[in-house]
Amino acid sequence: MKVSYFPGCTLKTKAKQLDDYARSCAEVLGIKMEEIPNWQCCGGVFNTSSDEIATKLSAVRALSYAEKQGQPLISVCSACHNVLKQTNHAMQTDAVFASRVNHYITQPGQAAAQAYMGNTQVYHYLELLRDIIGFDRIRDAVKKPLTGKKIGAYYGCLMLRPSSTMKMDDAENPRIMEDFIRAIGAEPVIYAMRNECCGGYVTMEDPALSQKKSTAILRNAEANGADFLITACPLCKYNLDKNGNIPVVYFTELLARALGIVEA
Amino acid sequence: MQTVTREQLLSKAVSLLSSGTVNRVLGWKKGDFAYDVTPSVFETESELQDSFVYNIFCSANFSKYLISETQKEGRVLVFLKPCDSYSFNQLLTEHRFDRERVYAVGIPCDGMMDTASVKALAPDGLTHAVRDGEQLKISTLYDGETSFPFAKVLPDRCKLCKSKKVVVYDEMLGTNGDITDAPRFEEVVRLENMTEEERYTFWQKELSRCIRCNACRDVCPACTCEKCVFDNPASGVENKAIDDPFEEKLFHIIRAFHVAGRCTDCGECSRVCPQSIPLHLLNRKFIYDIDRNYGEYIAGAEEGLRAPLVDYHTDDPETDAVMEGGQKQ
Amino acid sequence: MQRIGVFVCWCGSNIAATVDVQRVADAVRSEPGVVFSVDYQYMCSQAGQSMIVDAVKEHQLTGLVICSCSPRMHESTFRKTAQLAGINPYMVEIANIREQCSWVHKDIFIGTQKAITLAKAAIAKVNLNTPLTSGESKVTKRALVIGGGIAGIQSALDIADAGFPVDLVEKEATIGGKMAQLDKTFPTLDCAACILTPKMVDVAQHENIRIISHAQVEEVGGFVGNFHVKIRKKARFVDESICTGCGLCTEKCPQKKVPNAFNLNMDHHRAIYIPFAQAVPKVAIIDPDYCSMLKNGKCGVCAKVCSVGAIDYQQKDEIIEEDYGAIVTATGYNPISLEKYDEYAYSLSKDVITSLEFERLTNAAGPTQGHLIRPSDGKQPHTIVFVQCVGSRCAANAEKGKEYCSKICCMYTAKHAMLVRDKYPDTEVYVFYIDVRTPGKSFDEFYRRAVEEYGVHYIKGMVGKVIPEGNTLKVQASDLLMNKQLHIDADLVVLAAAIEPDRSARPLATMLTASMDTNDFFTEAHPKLRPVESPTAGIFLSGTCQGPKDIPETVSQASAAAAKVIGLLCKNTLKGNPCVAVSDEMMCNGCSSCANVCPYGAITYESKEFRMPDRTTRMRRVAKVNPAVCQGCGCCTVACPSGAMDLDGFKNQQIMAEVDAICK
Amino acid sequence: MEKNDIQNTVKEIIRISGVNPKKCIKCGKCSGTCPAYDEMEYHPHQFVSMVDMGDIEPLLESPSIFKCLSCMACVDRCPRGVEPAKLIEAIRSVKQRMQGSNHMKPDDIPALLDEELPQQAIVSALRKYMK
Amino acid sequence: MQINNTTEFRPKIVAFCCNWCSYAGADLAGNNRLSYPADIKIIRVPCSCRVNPTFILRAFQRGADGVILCGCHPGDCHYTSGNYYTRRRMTLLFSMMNYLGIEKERTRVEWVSAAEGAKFAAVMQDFAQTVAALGESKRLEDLRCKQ
Repeated sequence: MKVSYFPGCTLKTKAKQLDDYARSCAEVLGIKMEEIPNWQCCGGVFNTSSDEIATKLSAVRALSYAEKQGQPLISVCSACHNVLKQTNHAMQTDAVFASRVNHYITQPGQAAAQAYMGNTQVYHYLELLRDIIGFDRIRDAVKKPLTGKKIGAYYGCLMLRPSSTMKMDDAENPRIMEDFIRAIGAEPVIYAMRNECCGGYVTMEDPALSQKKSTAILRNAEANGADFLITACPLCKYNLDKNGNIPVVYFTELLARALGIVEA
Repeated sequence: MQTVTREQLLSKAVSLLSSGTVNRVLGWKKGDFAYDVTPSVFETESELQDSFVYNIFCSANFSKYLISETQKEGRVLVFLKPCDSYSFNQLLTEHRFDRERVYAVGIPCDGMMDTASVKALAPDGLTHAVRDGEQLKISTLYDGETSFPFAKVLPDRCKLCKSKKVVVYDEMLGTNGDITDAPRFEEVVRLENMTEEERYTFWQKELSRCIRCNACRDVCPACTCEKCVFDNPASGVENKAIDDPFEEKLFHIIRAFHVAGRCTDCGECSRVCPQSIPLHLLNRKFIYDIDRNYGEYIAGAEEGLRAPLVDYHTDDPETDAVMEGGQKQ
Repeated sequence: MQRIGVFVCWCGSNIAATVDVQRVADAVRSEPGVVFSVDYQYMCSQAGQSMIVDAVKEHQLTGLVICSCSPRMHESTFRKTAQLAGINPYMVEIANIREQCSWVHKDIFIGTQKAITLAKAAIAKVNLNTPLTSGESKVTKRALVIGGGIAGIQSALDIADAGFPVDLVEKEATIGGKMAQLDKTFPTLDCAACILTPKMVDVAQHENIRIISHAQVEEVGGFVGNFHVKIRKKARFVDESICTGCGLCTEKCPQKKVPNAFNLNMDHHRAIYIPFAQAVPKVAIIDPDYCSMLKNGKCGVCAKVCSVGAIDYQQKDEIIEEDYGAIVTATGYNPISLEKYDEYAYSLSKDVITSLEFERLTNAAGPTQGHLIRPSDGKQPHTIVFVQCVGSRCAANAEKGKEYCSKICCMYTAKHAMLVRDKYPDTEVYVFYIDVRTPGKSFDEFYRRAVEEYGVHYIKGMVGKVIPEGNTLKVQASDLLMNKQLHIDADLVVLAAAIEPDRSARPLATMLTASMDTNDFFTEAHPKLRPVESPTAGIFLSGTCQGPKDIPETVSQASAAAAKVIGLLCKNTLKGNPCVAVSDEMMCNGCSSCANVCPYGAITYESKEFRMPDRTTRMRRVAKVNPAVCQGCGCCTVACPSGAMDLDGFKNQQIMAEVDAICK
Repeated sequence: MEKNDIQNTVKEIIRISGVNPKKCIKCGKCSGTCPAYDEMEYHPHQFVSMVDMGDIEPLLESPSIFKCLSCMACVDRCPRGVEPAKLIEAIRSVKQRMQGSNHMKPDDIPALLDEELPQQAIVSALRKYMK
Repeated sequence: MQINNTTEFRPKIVAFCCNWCSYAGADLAGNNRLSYPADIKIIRVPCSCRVNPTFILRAFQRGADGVILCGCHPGDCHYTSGNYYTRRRMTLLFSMMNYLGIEKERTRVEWVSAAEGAKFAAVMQDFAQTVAALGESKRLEDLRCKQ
């Protein structure tokens, strides 16, 4: 199966591992990730104001491209996924927004049939694993199970919320990452702070705030017995790494280890 | 395709009559012209020998006649073509006659001509029209004999026959056929795909020709009411002639609605229409909607089936899920 | 030709403000059949009704059109008036010019025009009305009460005391319901068991009451006065008539790990058990999912120790069929599932509990013998946080929660908080609330005592997140009055979960053809004037199946429902609805379409000889309607292809006359 | 601001956020759940109440609008579906669309960088803090 | 006294309401003073299944511009199953009328419970607006009735 892939800015730079492992694991699992040519940065955050058009165009271009390929659109970074999914949702549900966007992106003289109406399926890489590949198949494909490891899943906020749009999982008691952890042979550690915010981009101007938030998360994970944490978001990883001692790794790296693609 | 001959039918009728199995025979009687065939009741062998006929113009569906014929003493023999057998079952389901008073002989059929179709081939001076294998041979006063491929010149209702299977009989003459998968809803879909405006124009053109002769109603094997609503001043829809375009539509909508779920798609309505209005397209629309919304249903396929309009499922689609352009919206 | 009188009501200013009533009365005067027309301030008043009676006499009226409020309001009033005046009550038609005209249209010109049209439609209908007489049916003098909680118990006792036999159907193994699980009751703090269990015993001993426990209603047929009900009494594998309730089997059974539903699964009982000490009937029951004898034929300990031989592993479900004159629904409530509320960590921590669980934890007969301890480690909690409105008062389109106020939480939370502070004064108790709602008798005083005398901290604000960490529950909440975010290290968090109707109510409503609201509460016939009756005749509503209620309210409603039942059962016969289907046998085809669609089986067929116009005779199969069974829906009239079937009171011609009048 | 301007701005905020502050039942769950509560001068529930009352000038001038982490916890947990974060975002949008109101300037950025800071943080901050 | 512009087209709309749910819903709309256009005139029937297709055609014949049929929600019929039959009958009837080119917006079935006063008003608002936008019903008119 082929899917369109939107890597995003950070996966091309600071979070190369997240990207590399995602691709190599997908290949092992029989999925070909085709990077969208000339993708543009999603902007990192989705502005919820309905009249904010320009900042969402890059996402629509990616979505529209995937539609033309007849492929679902996959992203690994939680932030990209959030922006793509929310933009897509707005294209589906807000007719005024959709028509304005389409006026921007359609070339003069282009047929109205070119308009993008939100028909692309948007998946986070984790959803790809769960819904398309299936955790059972991953369990079967695991060569080096991470037996005995106690891993805390750190969801953060972008992957789950707003839950009415993201629809990835129960936003208050998600299990997709826990199921993933089980699939690769380790034991998930469930802790309440796993869906609380790390401080996000506010770390730029107020590192103290993200320090406070990240510390609380790490403390809660540690108190519940996590050896280390996994995440899908480079910014989460940055904030957590900076403010604690528990190792934080990208989930794709663990998957790559379990599949035997890289040595631990 | 094996067909049965007049002689086979005749000898069957004669033997059943003489053995006392039946008291009467419902059959086709020959008329003045080749295509002129009328339903008739034969009570003696000589009547049969004299005027019983079976040829490519024996379209008439006898089932409806059984309602009155079974009221008489004794038993009646009826020949059931596949079409007729569905009507037969449907009437049985509706308790319209006593099955015990009928002896049904199933006969295979692979199409019947009607007057309009044969006149399309030879408008004037037809003297003779017979089937010879896969050919239809026509003679006229002016042109002598011409041949046509039988299957090609059949009327639409036979070209798009839903079933060549006689579904109920006491005895079968010849080999029974099967249910077909003829694309009989294509024309309905074509109409559905038109715009409202186009459909309106189409039907306006068709229905405005209606002369309210009631032939469609009178021939319909499902229209068997003791008193038709159109004859009943208390019904609020009574009318006898077309005074206003509204009445054509009222008549044809109600006519089709009253047989919806009970219509076996035999096509008799269109056959007898002197104005050649494609009335079966109204009935087929209902059949098609029923099939798509509530699952495929052929009225009369078995005795005792519950008709779609006196049945329901809790998860039926909502009313606004009407078909548009052949698709569920 | 009818002689019709038209009476236009002002309803004070309710109608007169937006409908020019005099113009309406004038406009219809020349309508066919109308011989008299008048407007008056209050038609339904004594004076208005006498005006009608006088007019009937003076003008020899044969039909009445009342232009007034909805027929659902006063149709029966005016029918009685007609009867008083000596004309058939079904010669009355109402033009609804209040609810469907004056109240929804603001412009007096438009309102008046519409009122005239509605009046004309009613006149057109009355012109075709014929006198109708109700059939009578006998009343079965026996009542069915569905649900054996406090509501059902009270209704059953009241009906039985009036001398009518009652069957009380309970889905659990014992009656008692939710109240049996409670510890104390607000605002008096008397113990629930002390006031409930004597009533349960009364039920058990009442000569007019039969308890059918561990059972459910499977099928309901018939109609008011004559319901026919099938009840499935599920196998309990113990012969109820023999078991003495000694309890020996429940001590000897080797299977000890059966979650105890009565204690909300906070402890265990054996595979054979008696739900609780005061259960009624006090008879053991075997849980077939856990009993190894029933599962794989090995064990049989209970049968060995039972001295009276009550154990019956072969017992099968039993179907009880019975006729009833009236049915009371008392199916009660349950707290909603909190699985979607994990911001409160309900599924993450054993120490986050619901209020009902809290009741069991503080109940002397509960899993901890009444010692308030943390379920996780058995330690006594020192800081307890109560969260109100969990799942109540949510947005209508919210993915989780209920739109309504659950009504009982404010008071029971005050009770819990007070009891904790009373028994364990060194415990800090916080209650987070949105509003405190205490509109019952002595309720606010009770709540104030919790605050003022017992020192419970009431905080206006909500908990946003509960974080289990180590041995504590970190509670993050807002205090709106202090404008602060609070962080409390709690030992126990108690969630006041919204309540919802029991799941059995929805299928039951379908069987009863009783209507429900969007939340699956039964709807009442009138929200103010007929609050304990369903719109479906013969169905009465008792307790929380109709809406959230506390115990005093439940009991009063249960008694009210019982009073209505008694009123019904006192009658020997009931007048039916005369608006029933009638078949014109001359036109009937006997095709069975009508019988196929009739939900009541009111249509049968007979073969009849008819003389035909051509002087022959013919046997024909024709439909016959049983007017006692027909409920008058009219479905058959449309299924009938020939139009032989028609509906009295709503004849084809009458409806078409209305259509014509409206479209004119 | 003129009274008229205020009214128009309130309308604008309500329109682009899609939030109806009238739906609020003042339960305070948004503020109970907010991770940036302590850093804010006005808290989520106050945003809702103040917009409802037309008291928006203090909000437009408050640094609180830049403290919201957009974590959407208040949006998800509000029992009435009020979506306070969208209201805050709308106020921030309105504010930054005013001339010269960018909260952060490109020149500020180099000083805020460290070796590990992901690009994502920078683009997000640009989106949130600048027009 | 006349306030409205007389030249403005006002549609004639017949609303068949079942006695138990929709008629009560209409009453509730009244109780709550939820206004809807006066073009809507309600005919009370015991159940939506009482409505014969001939009534609907009759309404159009006599000059109605739209016909709406309201019943209890499926599953909530006072007579258990009436509205299920209604649903099938009207699905077919409306589909046929549209097949003959009659604007499908002129006919509608809505399920309105006794508790849904607001829905009743909203539905009627919307239906009246829709029908008004279509203008006078021409395709199913009987000129004799319009003289």
